[in-house]
Amino acid sequence: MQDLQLPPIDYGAVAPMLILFGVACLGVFFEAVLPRAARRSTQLVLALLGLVAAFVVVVLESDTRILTAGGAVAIDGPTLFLQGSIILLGLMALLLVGDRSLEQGGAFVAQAAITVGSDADRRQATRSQGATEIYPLAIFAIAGMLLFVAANDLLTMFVALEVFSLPLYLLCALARRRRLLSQEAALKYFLLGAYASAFFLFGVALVYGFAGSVQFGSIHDAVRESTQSTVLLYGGIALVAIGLLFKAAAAPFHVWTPDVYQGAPTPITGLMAACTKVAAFGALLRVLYVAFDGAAWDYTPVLGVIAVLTMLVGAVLAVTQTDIKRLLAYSSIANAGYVLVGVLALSKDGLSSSMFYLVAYGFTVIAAFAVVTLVRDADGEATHLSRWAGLGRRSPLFAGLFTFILLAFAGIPLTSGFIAKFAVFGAALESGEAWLVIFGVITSMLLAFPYLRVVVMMWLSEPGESTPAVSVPGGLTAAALMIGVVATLVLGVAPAPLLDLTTSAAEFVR
Amino acid sequence: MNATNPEWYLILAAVLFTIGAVGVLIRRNAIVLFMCIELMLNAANLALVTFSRINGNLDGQIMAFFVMVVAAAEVVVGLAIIMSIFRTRRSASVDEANLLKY
Amino acid sequence: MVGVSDFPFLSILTGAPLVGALVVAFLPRAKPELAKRVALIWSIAVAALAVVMWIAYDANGARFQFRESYTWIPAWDARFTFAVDGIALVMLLLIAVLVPLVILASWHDADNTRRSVPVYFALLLALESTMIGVFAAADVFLFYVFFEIMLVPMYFLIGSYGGHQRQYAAVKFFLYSLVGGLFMLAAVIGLWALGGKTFDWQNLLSADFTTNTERWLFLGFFVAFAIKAPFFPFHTWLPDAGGAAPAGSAALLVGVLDKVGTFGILRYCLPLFPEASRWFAPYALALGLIGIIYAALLAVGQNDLKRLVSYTSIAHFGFIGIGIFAFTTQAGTGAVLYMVNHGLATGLLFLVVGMFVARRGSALVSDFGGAGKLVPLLAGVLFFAGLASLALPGTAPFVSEFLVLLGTFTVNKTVAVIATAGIILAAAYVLWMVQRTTQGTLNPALTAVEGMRRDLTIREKVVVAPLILLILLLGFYPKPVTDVINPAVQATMQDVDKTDPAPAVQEASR
Amino acid sequence: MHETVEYAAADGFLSTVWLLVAIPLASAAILLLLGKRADKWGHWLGVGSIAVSFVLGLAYFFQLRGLDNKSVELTLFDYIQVGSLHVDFGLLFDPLSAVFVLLITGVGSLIHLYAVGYMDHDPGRRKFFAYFNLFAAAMLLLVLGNNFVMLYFGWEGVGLASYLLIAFWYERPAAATAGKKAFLMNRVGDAGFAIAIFLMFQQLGSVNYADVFNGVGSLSSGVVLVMGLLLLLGATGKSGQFPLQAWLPDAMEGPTPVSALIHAATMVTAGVYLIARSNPIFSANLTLQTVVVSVGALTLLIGAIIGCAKDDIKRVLAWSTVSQIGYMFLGVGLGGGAYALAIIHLLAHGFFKAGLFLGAGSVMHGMNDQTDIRRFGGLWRYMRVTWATFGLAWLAIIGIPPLSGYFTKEPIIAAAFERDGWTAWLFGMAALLGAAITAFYMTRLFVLTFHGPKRWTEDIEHPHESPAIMTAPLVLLAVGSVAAGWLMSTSVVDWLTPVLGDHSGEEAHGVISHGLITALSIVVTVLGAGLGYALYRGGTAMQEQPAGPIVTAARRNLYADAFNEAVFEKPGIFLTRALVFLDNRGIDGLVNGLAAAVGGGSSRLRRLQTGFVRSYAMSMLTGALLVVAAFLALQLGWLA
Repeated sequence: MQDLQLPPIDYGAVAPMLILFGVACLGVFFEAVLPRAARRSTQLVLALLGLVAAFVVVVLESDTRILTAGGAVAIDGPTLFLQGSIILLGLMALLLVGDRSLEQGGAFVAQAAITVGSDADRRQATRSQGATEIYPLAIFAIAGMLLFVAANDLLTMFVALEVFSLPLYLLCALARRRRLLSQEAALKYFLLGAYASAFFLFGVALVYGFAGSVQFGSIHDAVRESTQSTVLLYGGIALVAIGLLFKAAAAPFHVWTPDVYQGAPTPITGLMAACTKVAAFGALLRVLYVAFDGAAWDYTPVLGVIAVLTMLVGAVLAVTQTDIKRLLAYSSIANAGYVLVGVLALSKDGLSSSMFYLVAYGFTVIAAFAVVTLVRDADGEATHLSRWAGLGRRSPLFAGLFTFILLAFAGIPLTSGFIAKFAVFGAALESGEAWLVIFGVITSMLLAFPYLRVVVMMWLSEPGESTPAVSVPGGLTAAALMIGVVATLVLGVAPAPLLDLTTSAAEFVR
Repeated sequence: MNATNPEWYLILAAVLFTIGAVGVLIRRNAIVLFMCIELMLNAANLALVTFSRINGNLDGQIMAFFVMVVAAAEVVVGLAIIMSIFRTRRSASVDEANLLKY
Repeated sequence: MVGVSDFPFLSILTGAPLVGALVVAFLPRAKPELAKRVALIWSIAVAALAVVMWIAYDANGARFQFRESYTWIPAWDARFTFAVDGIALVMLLLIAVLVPLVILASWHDADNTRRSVPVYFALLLALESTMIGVFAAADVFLFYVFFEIMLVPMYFLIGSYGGHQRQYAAVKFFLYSLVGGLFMLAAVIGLWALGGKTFDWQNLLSADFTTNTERWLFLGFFVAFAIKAPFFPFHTWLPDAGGAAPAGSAALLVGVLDKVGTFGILRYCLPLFPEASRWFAPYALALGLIGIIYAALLAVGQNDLKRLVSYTSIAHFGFIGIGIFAFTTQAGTGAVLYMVNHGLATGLLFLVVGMFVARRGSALVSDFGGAGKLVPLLAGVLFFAGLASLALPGTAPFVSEFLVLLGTFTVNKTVAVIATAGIILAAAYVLWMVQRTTQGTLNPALTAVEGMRRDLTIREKVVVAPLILLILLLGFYPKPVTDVINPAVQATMQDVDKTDPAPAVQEASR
Repeated sequence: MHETVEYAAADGFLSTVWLLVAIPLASAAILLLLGKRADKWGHWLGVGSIAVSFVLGLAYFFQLRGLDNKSVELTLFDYIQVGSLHVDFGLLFDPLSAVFVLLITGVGSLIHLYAVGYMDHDPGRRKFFAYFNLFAAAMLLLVLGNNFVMLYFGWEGVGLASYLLIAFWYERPAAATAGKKAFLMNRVGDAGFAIAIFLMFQQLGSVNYADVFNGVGSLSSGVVLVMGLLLLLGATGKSGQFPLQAWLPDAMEGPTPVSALIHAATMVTAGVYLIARSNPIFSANLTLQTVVVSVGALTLLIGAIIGCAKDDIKRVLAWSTVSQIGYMFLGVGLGGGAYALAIIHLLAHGFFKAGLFLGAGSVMHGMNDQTDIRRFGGLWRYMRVTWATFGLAWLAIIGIPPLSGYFTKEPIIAAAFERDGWTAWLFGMAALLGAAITAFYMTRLFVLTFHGPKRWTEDIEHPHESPAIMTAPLVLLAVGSVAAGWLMSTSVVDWLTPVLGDHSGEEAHGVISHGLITALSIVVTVLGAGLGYALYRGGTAMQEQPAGPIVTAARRNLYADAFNEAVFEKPGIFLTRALVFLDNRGIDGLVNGLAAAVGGGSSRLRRLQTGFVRSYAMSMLTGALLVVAAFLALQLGWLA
């Protein structure tokens, strides 16, 4: 036994995570000590400041390319890019989370422990201020995601997975209205998430058995040289991939998505749709590109089938949805399929285009959920599509913005959605995966139909008696919405800077 | 093939994992479901430790500790969620949580 | 002429209507007249600029003129490149001439809807911008962007301001076009990935593909264009869209927008995929032939004036298709000239039908009968437009139809002879329509309709007069247009490596 | 075989020959554009423009006579110039076009003048004259063009004018339908004509008369045959010849001056012009000539037979026109010297048939627009000028010497007997038989209208002579009917030599001698006329009587309309309906069905999303097993 030597840590490189974990802990502390009235503003400001600070550090560290913390964390181009994206998208989601102008007390329940349907519950629904634990929880989740995309061994990845999943499970349960749905969503998310984690962990064990290490670099070497039974390796790859695909909402591990997206408080849905997706694919990219790239020949067809299935399931099921949140959930499943197409290009272009897609989609989807929070009636959000009939007449501005967002989802040019699709399909085609592109195109056609249906609902149908009014958003939601829409437009019209950025960032360190 | 052959531990781990995985499918009670998942995690732990022995390094054993901590955290969150539902529904059956579908 | 040809005509032509659209859109809804006037003046200014450009164009000069190129997405080598050849030039002129007339003709179209009047005219201008862009683009990516984005204003024009079944028609239009667009997207990506990672038309011209790849790429483009044009059997959206769209928009839809399909074939399919073009030519000719006969027969059987005109257009597009795929100078020039003339003639026909419909409140042929007694001038213009549609000598379409058939005959007698039968059917549907609407015993119900007692107004005269004049002028003296088209067509024929056959007698004596 | 065709470029006065077309066209445009403002004086502008054209035509004619090569060509501007195709907007003024110009503007002027009176009470008179002028312009362009595209241009132009004028009273369904029918049947012929032009370009690289005619020699006989047949199809359409004859009688729905000018004197003879103009093509192939002769012979008999069975004054004349043009086709089909004979018959026919139609119009004018000859009788007393002029024209058409018909028809009959072998007998006898029948039905018409007992009722009809503006043209046309034949029989034939070839030296060698033919034709004519007089001098039944199959068939236009309806119209309508159904249910149905299938699949699939967390876990586990299995399968080569 040698003397234990503490591995050197580049604190600058891991500072964004440290800042956010610190902020989260501080938030918990404040939760304990501050008077109720002061909590919300303090927590919100603290969280926003933390995110901004983390982002600044990411920008400052943008040239860092190292393995640190004993090889457990990789700070490289993709990490920094994805961390930056997660922070920005998290910031937008947090703006939605923090908004209290739409609903008295915000979108979250005051005390989760209150029994649903009791008198106390009715009181909290109409009067009480929402819980403020959500801010530290959200920051924990975001920080976990940052670690997730930076993790350079499977154990760190597992821990990070749990660190960002557990707060999300809780956040899902905290809706102010329709709490039964919210709790059910949380239960499903939790049980299935834990189930998937178990698969992931068993996969980790198998890979460890094969490679003798869980560090990606060592796994990479082992895939080439090891004489161990490859059954371990491929079983391991499969199970690890399943764990990650679950978070990314790829079929057939997508089953939780519609229920959870629908039941969760809409700001949290936005957070999940944008940030979780970035994090999950970030980790998947690193695992596939860094650790298992030697086995690419074997896993590409399997994951290709999954990608096709994901696109098909998302597109086909979206066609008949009647709830806007559920529709967006299926759309997000299909979009996971498109990202997977980019991932499977297994090239530098594949990496950069996938990253571009994730960011572009993240901005758009948060904006979409921001609009969803605005369309409300006396019972809260009016998510049934029939209620959106004639919205264009009632509120042309928001209907127009939402139409633009839908066009972006449909991949119409001059939106980021088009550029993103173009990028991933281009990368896939270049790598000879023409069949994925063909399915991508076909499912895009199918997907256009549900989007168009919403547009028809909003613009071409006459407003009915029950068409809800659109609330004028408070500053926070408006800011999130505008950031999302502007980003969607800018990335569609002038994508060059971001494309350059993703291209220059598209290099893993091993 | 003596009893100390580590492969037996691996087989045991696989069997435990399978029991857990199938248990999730066939049991209704949320708590039991959750226990099944814990079982799967522990099966993974067993596998880690066994591989640690096979590979001759300690990484696997260290990982097992990490997993235990994580599992404990999961229990906290999980039980909280299950509890809040139980308070409303007066039932821990997961089949009754069936509002969100299609 | 350095000064003039350096003037950025094309970007200004593309941008100006868009600016106009924004201006008009934000005019107060309460002042519809102001919006109409601004839109009209704006479009006239655009037309004036287009005429200046036409004068500055050197018919015997370079194939592409007024080239402008600006950086856009360097990572993909996609640029804002504009340039026109003779084909695009005449189409731009057609647009510039038609739009002011359509605006004038649509003066009251939006008045009786419950929708915003300024938005209607803003949409028309936006449509103009995208249509100009699609013809002016010399970068495949840019072309695709305009090709897709063009759908959006047209979708709302049909969907929001259309007549009977407008929702169905609008959705159908959008989905059909989008499906075609996505096929093309796949092909565009393929072209880019396999053609040297550039979108510049000029550079792609020299790209080499394997036979199979080339055919697939051709097919991707062709399907999109065949849907847009539309060719049989992709045509069923047009009667619905044409039937539901307001008359002015229908005139633009059929007169210009659909020409993007045939233009695209000439500009992209033929030069970029010459081998595949030759290989597919027999099939394309067959589609054209079927279209001519089939659509003409269907036109005879229609009871809705706007649907009838739509079907006649499908038949005419059959002629254009044949002209393109005959690969002779005469047929090709005829096809392009047909695109222009058909825009004028069918544009006029749609506008006149629109005037009938506006008066009667119905587009059903059976709701008319003997209308010539009440509105002789209007009936006369309808008849004239019908004559132009059946390609009577002296009207512009004769020259183009003659050229197409003659040029086709020199290489494929069977096709030309069968297509010639189409001119008999054309007479049948035109005269049958004229007879049922304006001739015969006066339908007593008509006299009761207030609007039917008013013959052409001054405004309407101003709308139809320029079109009639142009149709006659180009019928007697098409040289100004053919001289511009001819070099471009000849260059295209060189691209596909085809030369006109020499007269059979000379051939034999050699 | 054929000397090279060359046309000299026009200069001096003749370079203004385009005015012939431009003046009526301008007049038409003015009349249409000014609208009601021109109602008061519009008709005089119409008459004036055609009269000026006539005067100009005369001047050009005399100018042309002074030239050596008797032809001038004039290029106005490039019409279509694409690749090797070069079509000028060019005119050719040569002996053939000159006589047509004079016929069109001369007879045209008279009919225009007549129409001023005839259309006096019609509110649409200005429009009528605009269309009339338009027709004149198009017809002049037709005969003046120097290439086939110009000919086609005018060809379609006269078709349009014909349509407009047939359907002039468009509020009458019958008129509107007749106009449409005329246009459509013409289009069938036009399509053939158009293809012939394509063939010329494909074979010879040009559509100019000179190039085409000079190149005919180098064409294979098959190509010549096809080209000729296609041109013939065009000619039959325009000239109402078999098989496209059915539209012409229906065209009588138009005002009578229209019937006189367009559907008797000029437009319907365009087919004859086309064949005469293309004589180098037609002369180059014997089979082709035989087909033309057959069409002519068949049609002249069809027209004559049906003419016997009709009771409508204008319809009888219309079928007579069909029949007479049959003679002309016979003539141009015979070729050689008969080309010129056909042309002079055409010119003479222009006079007497126009006279007959205008006379008929005058009768109708006086009889409250009655057209049924069974309701006339004894009119000679009431309208003597009409009676006299009509009578002269009647004698002219049946070929009584020395009136014009005798000089023009009889030589064609004689020429038919000059063919080789049995065809001489066949066509000769057909022509002779036609002459006999013509005499019969024309006599029937004349006798029933002007003689015999009066069969009209005074309270409805008040027969009276027409005003001078109508009778003056009648008189002039009658003079033409009487004198034209004798005047033209040699002079015009010589005049046309540069175009149609010099055949004066050719020995006539008929199967029977020329003298005998002359005698025979006079005999059968007199016999036919006598029979007609004998049968109808006492009048006729007022109602249609039951008759044998031949008469019934003749009344039904030999079932040509029924044939068209059964073979083209009915199946066409059925096909159209079937296609509409197919398009809506088939093609569109397929698309919508696809959409519905996706929707159906979607609603079925979403049932799988049951909401039970355990079934979700089940699908995850299944998915996991499949993924693991797939990986291992790939690894172990199970799938390879």
